[in-house]
Amino acid sequence: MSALLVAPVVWPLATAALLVLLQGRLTTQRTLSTASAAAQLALAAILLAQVATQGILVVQFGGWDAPFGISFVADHLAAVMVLVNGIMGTAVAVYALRDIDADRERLGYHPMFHVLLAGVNGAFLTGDLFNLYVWFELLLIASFVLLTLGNRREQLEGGIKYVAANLVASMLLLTGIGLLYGATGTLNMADLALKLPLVPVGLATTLAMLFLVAFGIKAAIFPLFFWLPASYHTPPVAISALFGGMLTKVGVYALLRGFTLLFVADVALTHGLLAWIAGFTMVVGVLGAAAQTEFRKILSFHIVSQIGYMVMGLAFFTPLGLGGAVFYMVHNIFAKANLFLIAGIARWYGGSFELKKLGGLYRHRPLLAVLFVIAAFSLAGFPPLSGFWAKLVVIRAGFEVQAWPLVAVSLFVGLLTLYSMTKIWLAAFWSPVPEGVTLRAGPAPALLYAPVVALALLTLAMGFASAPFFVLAERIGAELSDPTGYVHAVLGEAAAATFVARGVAP
Amino acid sequence: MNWVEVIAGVMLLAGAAFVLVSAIGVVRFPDVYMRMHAATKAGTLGAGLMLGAASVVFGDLGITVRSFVVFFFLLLTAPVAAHVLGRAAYYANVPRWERTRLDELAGRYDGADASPGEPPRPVAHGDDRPDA
Amino acid sequence: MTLFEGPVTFLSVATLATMVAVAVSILVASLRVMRGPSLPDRVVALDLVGLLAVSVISVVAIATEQPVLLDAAIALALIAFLSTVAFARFIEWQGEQAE
Amino acid sequence: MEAYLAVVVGAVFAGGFYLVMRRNLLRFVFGLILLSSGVNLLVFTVGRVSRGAPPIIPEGASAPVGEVANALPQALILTAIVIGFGLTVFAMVLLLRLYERLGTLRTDELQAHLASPRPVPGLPDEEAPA
Amino acid sequence: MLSALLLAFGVALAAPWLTVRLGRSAGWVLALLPAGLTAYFLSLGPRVAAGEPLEQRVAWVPQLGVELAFRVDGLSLLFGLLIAGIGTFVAIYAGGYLAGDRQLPRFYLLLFSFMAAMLGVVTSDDLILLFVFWELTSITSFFLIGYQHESEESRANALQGLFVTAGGGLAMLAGFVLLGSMAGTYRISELLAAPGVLVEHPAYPVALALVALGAFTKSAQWPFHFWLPNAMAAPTPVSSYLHSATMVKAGVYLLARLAPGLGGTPAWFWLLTLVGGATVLAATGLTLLQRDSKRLLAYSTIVALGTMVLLIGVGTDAAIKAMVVFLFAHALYKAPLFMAAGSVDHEAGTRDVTRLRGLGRSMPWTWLAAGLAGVSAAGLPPMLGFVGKELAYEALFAAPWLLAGLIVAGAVLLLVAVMVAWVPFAGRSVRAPKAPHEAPLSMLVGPLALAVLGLTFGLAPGLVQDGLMRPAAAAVLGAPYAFDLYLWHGLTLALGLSLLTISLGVVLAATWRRWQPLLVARLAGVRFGPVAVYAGGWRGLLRFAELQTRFVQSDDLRHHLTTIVTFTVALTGGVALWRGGLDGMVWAPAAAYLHEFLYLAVILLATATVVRSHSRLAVITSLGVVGFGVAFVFVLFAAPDLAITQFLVDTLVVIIAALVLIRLPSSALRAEGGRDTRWLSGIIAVAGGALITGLLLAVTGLPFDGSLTHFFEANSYPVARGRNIVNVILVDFRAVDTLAEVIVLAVAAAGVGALLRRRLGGDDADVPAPRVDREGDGR
Amino acid sequence: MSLLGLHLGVAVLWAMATGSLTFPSLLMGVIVGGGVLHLLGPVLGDPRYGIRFYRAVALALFFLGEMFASGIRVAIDVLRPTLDLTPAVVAVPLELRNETAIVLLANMVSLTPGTLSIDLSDDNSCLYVHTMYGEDPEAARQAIKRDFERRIQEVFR
Amino acid sequence: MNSLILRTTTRPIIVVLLLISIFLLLRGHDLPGGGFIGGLVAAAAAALYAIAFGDEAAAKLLRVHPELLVGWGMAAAVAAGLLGMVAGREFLTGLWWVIAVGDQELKLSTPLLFDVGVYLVVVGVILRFVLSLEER
Ligand code: NA
Ligand code: NA
Repeated sequence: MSALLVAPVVWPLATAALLVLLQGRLTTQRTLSTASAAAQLALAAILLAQVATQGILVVQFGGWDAPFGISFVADHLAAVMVLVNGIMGTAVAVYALRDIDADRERLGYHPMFHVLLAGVNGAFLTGDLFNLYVWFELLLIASFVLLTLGNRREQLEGGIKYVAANLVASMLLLTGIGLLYGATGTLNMADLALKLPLVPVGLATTLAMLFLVAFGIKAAIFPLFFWLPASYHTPPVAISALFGGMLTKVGVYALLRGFTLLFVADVALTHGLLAWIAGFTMVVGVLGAAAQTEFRKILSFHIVSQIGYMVMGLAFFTPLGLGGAVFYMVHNIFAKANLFLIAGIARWYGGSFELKKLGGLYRHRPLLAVLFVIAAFSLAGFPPLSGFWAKLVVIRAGFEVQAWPLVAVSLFVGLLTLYSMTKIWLAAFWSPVPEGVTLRAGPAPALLYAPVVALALLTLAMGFASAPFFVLAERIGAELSDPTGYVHAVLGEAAAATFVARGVAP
Repeated sequence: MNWVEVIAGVMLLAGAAFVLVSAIGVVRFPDVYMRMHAATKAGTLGAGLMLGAASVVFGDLGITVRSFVVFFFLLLTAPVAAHVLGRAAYYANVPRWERTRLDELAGRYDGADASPGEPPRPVAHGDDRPDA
Repeated sequence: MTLFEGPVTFLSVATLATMVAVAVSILVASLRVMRGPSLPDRVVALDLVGLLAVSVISVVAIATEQPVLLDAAIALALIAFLSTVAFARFIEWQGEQAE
Repeated sequence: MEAYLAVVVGAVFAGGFYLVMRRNLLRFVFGLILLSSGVNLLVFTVGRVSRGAPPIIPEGASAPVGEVANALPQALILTAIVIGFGLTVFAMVLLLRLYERLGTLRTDELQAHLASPRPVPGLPDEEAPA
Repeated sequence: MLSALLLAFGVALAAPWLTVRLGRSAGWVLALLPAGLTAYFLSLGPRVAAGEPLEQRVAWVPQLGVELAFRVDGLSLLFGLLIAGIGTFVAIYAGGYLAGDRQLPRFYLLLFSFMAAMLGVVTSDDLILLFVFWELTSITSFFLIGYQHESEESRANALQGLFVTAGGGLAMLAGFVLLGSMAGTYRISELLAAPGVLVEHPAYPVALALVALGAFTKSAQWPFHFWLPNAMAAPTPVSSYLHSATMVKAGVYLLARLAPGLGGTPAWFWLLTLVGGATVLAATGLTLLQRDSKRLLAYSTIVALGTMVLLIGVGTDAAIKAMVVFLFAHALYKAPLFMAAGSVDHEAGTRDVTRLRGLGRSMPWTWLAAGLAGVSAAGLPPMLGFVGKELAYEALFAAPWLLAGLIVAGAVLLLVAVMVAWVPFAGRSVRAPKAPHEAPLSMLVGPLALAVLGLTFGLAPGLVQDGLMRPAAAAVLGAPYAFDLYLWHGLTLALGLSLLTISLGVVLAATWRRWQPLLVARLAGVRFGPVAVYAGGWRGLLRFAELQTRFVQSDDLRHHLTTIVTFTVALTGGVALWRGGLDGMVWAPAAAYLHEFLYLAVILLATATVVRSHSRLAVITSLGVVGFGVAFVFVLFAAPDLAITQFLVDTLVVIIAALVLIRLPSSALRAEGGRDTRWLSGIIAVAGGALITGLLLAVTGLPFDGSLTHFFEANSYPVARGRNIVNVILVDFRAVDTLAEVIVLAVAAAGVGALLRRRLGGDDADVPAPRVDREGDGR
Repeated sequence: MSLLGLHLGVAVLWAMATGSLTFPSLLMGVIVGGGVLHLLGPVLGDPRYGIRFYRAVALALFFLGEMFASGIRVAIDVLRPTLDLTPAVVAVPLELRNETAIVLLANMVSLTPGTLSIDLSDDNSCLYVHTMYGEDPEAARQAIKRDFERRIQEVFR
Repeated sequence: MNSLILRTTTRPIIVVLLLISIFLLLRGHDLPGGGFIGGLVAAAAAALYAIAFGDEAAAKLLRVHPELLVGWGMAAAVAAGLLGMVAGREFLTGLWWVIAVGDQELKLSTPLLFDVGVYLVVVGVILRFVLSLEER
């Protein structure tokens, strides 16, 4: 059981080490990389199954019990996110077999990719705040390298923006962690949940703002998001997809964790603020997308916009809102990553990401058109695709807490989302092939299509058979809104009892 | 009064004096070569005296050996550092004090064959200017 | 610091005086680092700061009765040397380009 | 001592913040290095400083004798120093490459140079068709 | 019901394949699906008429209280029959109309998907389920309007239709969720069972407005009507099916469906009658401007839809009876009229009625169908249309203004019938862009059959009275309502009004050629109206989007970093001030030694140099001094490991910085330029620094909990066997940190190596290219 | 030079034999070991080892003294109100041929009063020295040759 | 750098430094030092060598690619964690083996292996930094 909890991090790290030692043998690297990603997916699935049957799982590294050592905690949220990362990892690994050129592979694409997966999983699983910082840094540096791998001009230009913003975020995060440690004397998140109530509310809330900014930069919320649309369209598609789907959601995850487990002393302020941020994030992001004419830039701005929905669910701070935020997040990861991958196939045929230079794909590539429609209309929230349910839950949560304006904004943003999805559809699929452009003959490689089809099927499954997903979302919502179980699992029964006695649990 | 303490104290104070001298020299002397004189000699001596004081205070073989190793290390490196830096400064035409009388090194670095190092790919830029 | 907290002895006074002297030296040398004007000037001063760091460590080791600190001195002596050599090389490259 | 350190940390942060907001990317990196130092000192300070012995258990004892410095922040800072080192070096080399490829380090020129790059003279254009 | 829908969707998915396999006979064979569904609905007739609606529930998303709940009552049955029945003929018609079209397979997929979705809309007993189907009809409509997708206009029209209906749909979704939370259920039958709950709820007006918005947009009510005429870009089978007979009636269906729960209030009455009335008037007026047969029909459809909404708003027994009959009649005549217009277009090459003459000779059967339907549309006996119109007049006796409007509208509808069913066919001389000939059988069956049905039910309304009309009206009214239908009411006021309408219409038709061009010319310059608002709104929004994006997504990284820092400082500082975060700040400096201050001074001075100097080497050496200063602090305060590491790392950073700098111009740091913002940045930075100081003071002012450290001190040697507690923390207590940390380093090194590697591929380096030389990859 | 290792071994043995591995006893061991090795020099294959050892010790002591003097000299110069100095860069022709010896010379020169080795000619025949007291360059040259080059040569002979 | 004085001095210095680095590595568990500091010292020694003798000479001295050092270091660190699991405990649980060598005790442990991994990674990383920047 403990091996299962450790595997999501150690497995890819060991893979990365092995891949480094295999440098230069590209064929072996490709095989190993893909197989390892798939195995990791399997392990993640088993982990989730275990969590679903046995409840929250905890590993105390080195055998040092919390709060002294570092704990890995797999509650439903963490396990689901690890599974999603496994799915994305596998999908991208397969896509990359065709998308990543040998030059980039020689520069270390494969080990870097697995380090990134490990970093993401570490961030999901860790129960220690400083350790979270370390995993954040790991996934960051890996993402820096993946983003700039290849040294193309726009990669470097986008890369510096990405790097700059994220490094500042890291500094702020570490500042926050340091101050929090100084105030409570602990780093374990469950223990922090116990000890933060002893810190004066004003101070705790002030410190929470540092985390809001630090996590917020990584999550690309308003007004801290600029780096995302400035960089996510620059690397190869496989990397874009992984970033666009997975990476920003780590920031959202951190916000979810931080503002349910730790910073709940002054909910009116913190979560009220989050609600404002959510609204602005949605609107500014979607308007940004409306102004773009490049496939991947549109998608990038949409990432921002949709982060707003997730933050909105968090801001409502009810079981339904939190579960909805997570459902939204998972849906969005699949749909968004898939759209990036589809952009890559569209470019394979049309040779460009510029909408003006694309066209004719509906007539000539109906399968691609269907796949795009599934992902795009899901993103736009059309029923019964996954995005509809995601939006529905968040809206319902909004009604529960009577946050009418925010609900109204989110609905309006939905329409604008539709606008830019149809913009792509009209330009790349419906409009005739532009003059001077010839679509590449013959079908795109199956290795490019396979992950796209798989993700589309997932989107459909989340839409048509959403009940099992909602079972998880419901449990996640419950776990997040009442962290007693989390504290109990990490620190034991006695600690959880004090937790409840202090009246922390809502 | 404990004689060990007295010896150590004296060594410390002497070291402190040299150290101060080296720092003042580095500030006061007019050119980089003369500053190196101050830093290399007084600095090494000062550090050595303090290391000596430490070995006297602790009176432990292991510590003494370590102090000696460090001191030996300083003796080995300080002049080499001064050499490479002085050479580099000369090579880079760092201005000498106007009262420098004689220069028997003049002209040595004009020949192309006496290149002191393999320069990297050239980027056109001048010397680093002092602050305006 | 343990030594200062104990009785006032010649050694404790000498140690404190030395501490101050070294700190002053470091401050003074740092000024040269910041003022230059040429890079070799800065490097000479930086090298001296490294050397002074060895002194600080010796004195603090005496003052706190913690000989373990002396090990830091070895690393320090090395690293000061390395940085000076690296800068010297840097200056030679730069001099080359200036011509 | 924490009070004085707090002031110094604030000053270093201020310097870092200021540089981070400059137009020159080199200054940005320098600001980052300053912030890094500031954060390390901050973590050191919040663990409460002590002029006592280092957190080392003497021979013959099984626990520190007397008051020793707080070991945990030290370990955290060590980790942070190492991470900061790696990130800083990466950022600096990224700047170097950026300059080589785009010919500028000014934040307001990057985009323009992307459209019409002005690579450094003497360097081959790496994106020209081979 | 569920299996019927699944079957329908299944056939839809299989349709492309079937179409290809079946070739020319595809339309005929595929029509078996809607035909079968029609039969299925017919079979439900008796039990529904007997007041036993068909109900079915299958769990779907229990967590949200959403079920696959279906309920077929009179209203559903009426709609179901229309959808499946007309669908049958449309399927056949399309087979002929689009024969040989490459996209026909996709067309059937979309058409049947639409049909299934539409059936879902009218049979759902769950608001959310209804919404699911509702949106599916919008999407399929979008794809069908954009059928000729290579034409820009077609694409734009498709988009317009989608936005208007989807926008309304979003409002409707909000309304549904609100209704659900008001009543505690999404089950429509349960919602309607307790009407008082809804109308007395404080949120009732909001819910009503939201739901109505959805219905109005879908049913093309003013001011959202404009998308429907533009939807005529779709192939004619689509126009006749979606945009006249079925989909556009979804809004009417929804209002009728919810009338028992939401209706009967003044708000309901005024909202629906005003919007319905405005729609009738606006569409009536706009009809006068049209010459294109499909657009004429489209506007007349809007008139009809407005009438239905208006009648639902009035909500009396008579009004509902009229609505139900009129709805049925309208479907039966409008679909054949569209098909006939399409056939004419198909065979004669234009839809401009002024360019057509005398087609009757070559297209007699088409004319017959059009003629019969036209009579019904004109509200003339003996057609069902006549019955419907008379009932509407009767229902509005109490509201003379509405009645007057309806009479004018009736006249215009007659005009339309003349223009579409008479003008192109009548006359001896043939005028048409291409030589006309009769449409194939597949394109005749539908119009003829439907027109004949209109005639049959007009002559014998009793045929549908008990089985269809009464249950439908009962469903809308929420109570059984027994009424009888007659073609001939006797000499009533309604008949008189009909005569008035007919005379007016005849006059209009007779003089059309004279006034119509004048009217068009006169109004040509008018640019004001809902379309202008819609288009202007979009333009404005997109312009705003561009402006705001240029503002928030500046190209200049510095702006963003300034935003981040400012936001951080403002947010954290603001909260600190507002919530008293710094109240616990204590300035209680303990005694300190002189040399300690000197080291702090070193740090401060070096920091100042780093900030102020323009010499890059001064800056990096000063950075080295800052690092050394920090290391001295570590030395002074008993952190030997840290001091060593800091000295080593700091030096390495300085060396590496020098190695990097040597490749940059010496002017690198001086290249600031641009507008000077130093003061602003300075103020923000100082505020940020002060904030950090304040937070540090506040935090260190709290009592410190050293339990973690004490644990480490106690266990470091006895358990972890290490005397250096810091190292034990690094390699044992918190080894996970260290593990990740060294990998950070490793990745950074790999990244540096990758960055410094030159010449990687050309411009298409990341275009996946088929790899030929896989063997060459190995070492 | 393998005798150096033997020498150190002897010193450690001595220290252990005398019962305490402390610095004074180790120092004693070095001195005693030097004497013993001097006596056994002919047997061990380097008849001059002892003498060279003593000369090395003498050189070291001389060097330490010079270094101390150098420190004081610098202190005087630094603290003098006016800088009354005449720096010069002089070339010192070398007779030493052993590279280690040359480097030793250069380093020692750098640590002793007023002189600093700046560079070495490519053929190792000439050391360039920066001196603070360059009124008489020839005297400075001779001082270096006399004080250090000769003594080093004796150790390495 | 083409300097006899530097080269002659560098040789003994790097010998001493490598010894010190291993010393720091091994005693890190008990006294200041450890894998990171030891690795830094070793890397500094190599960097010094590279500056004095050129990066080709340094690469020759090193014999292995920095990347391989990094890879083996990562593998060692991960393996140190996994050994704990092999023994049926949690990941990264310290295991100790005391081997008697004569009357000396040789203490081998997974924390030591972990620290050795750190050491190798640090050496490899810094060499990669320095060599990459040097060789251009
Ligand atoms: Na296009
Ligand atoms: Na360590």
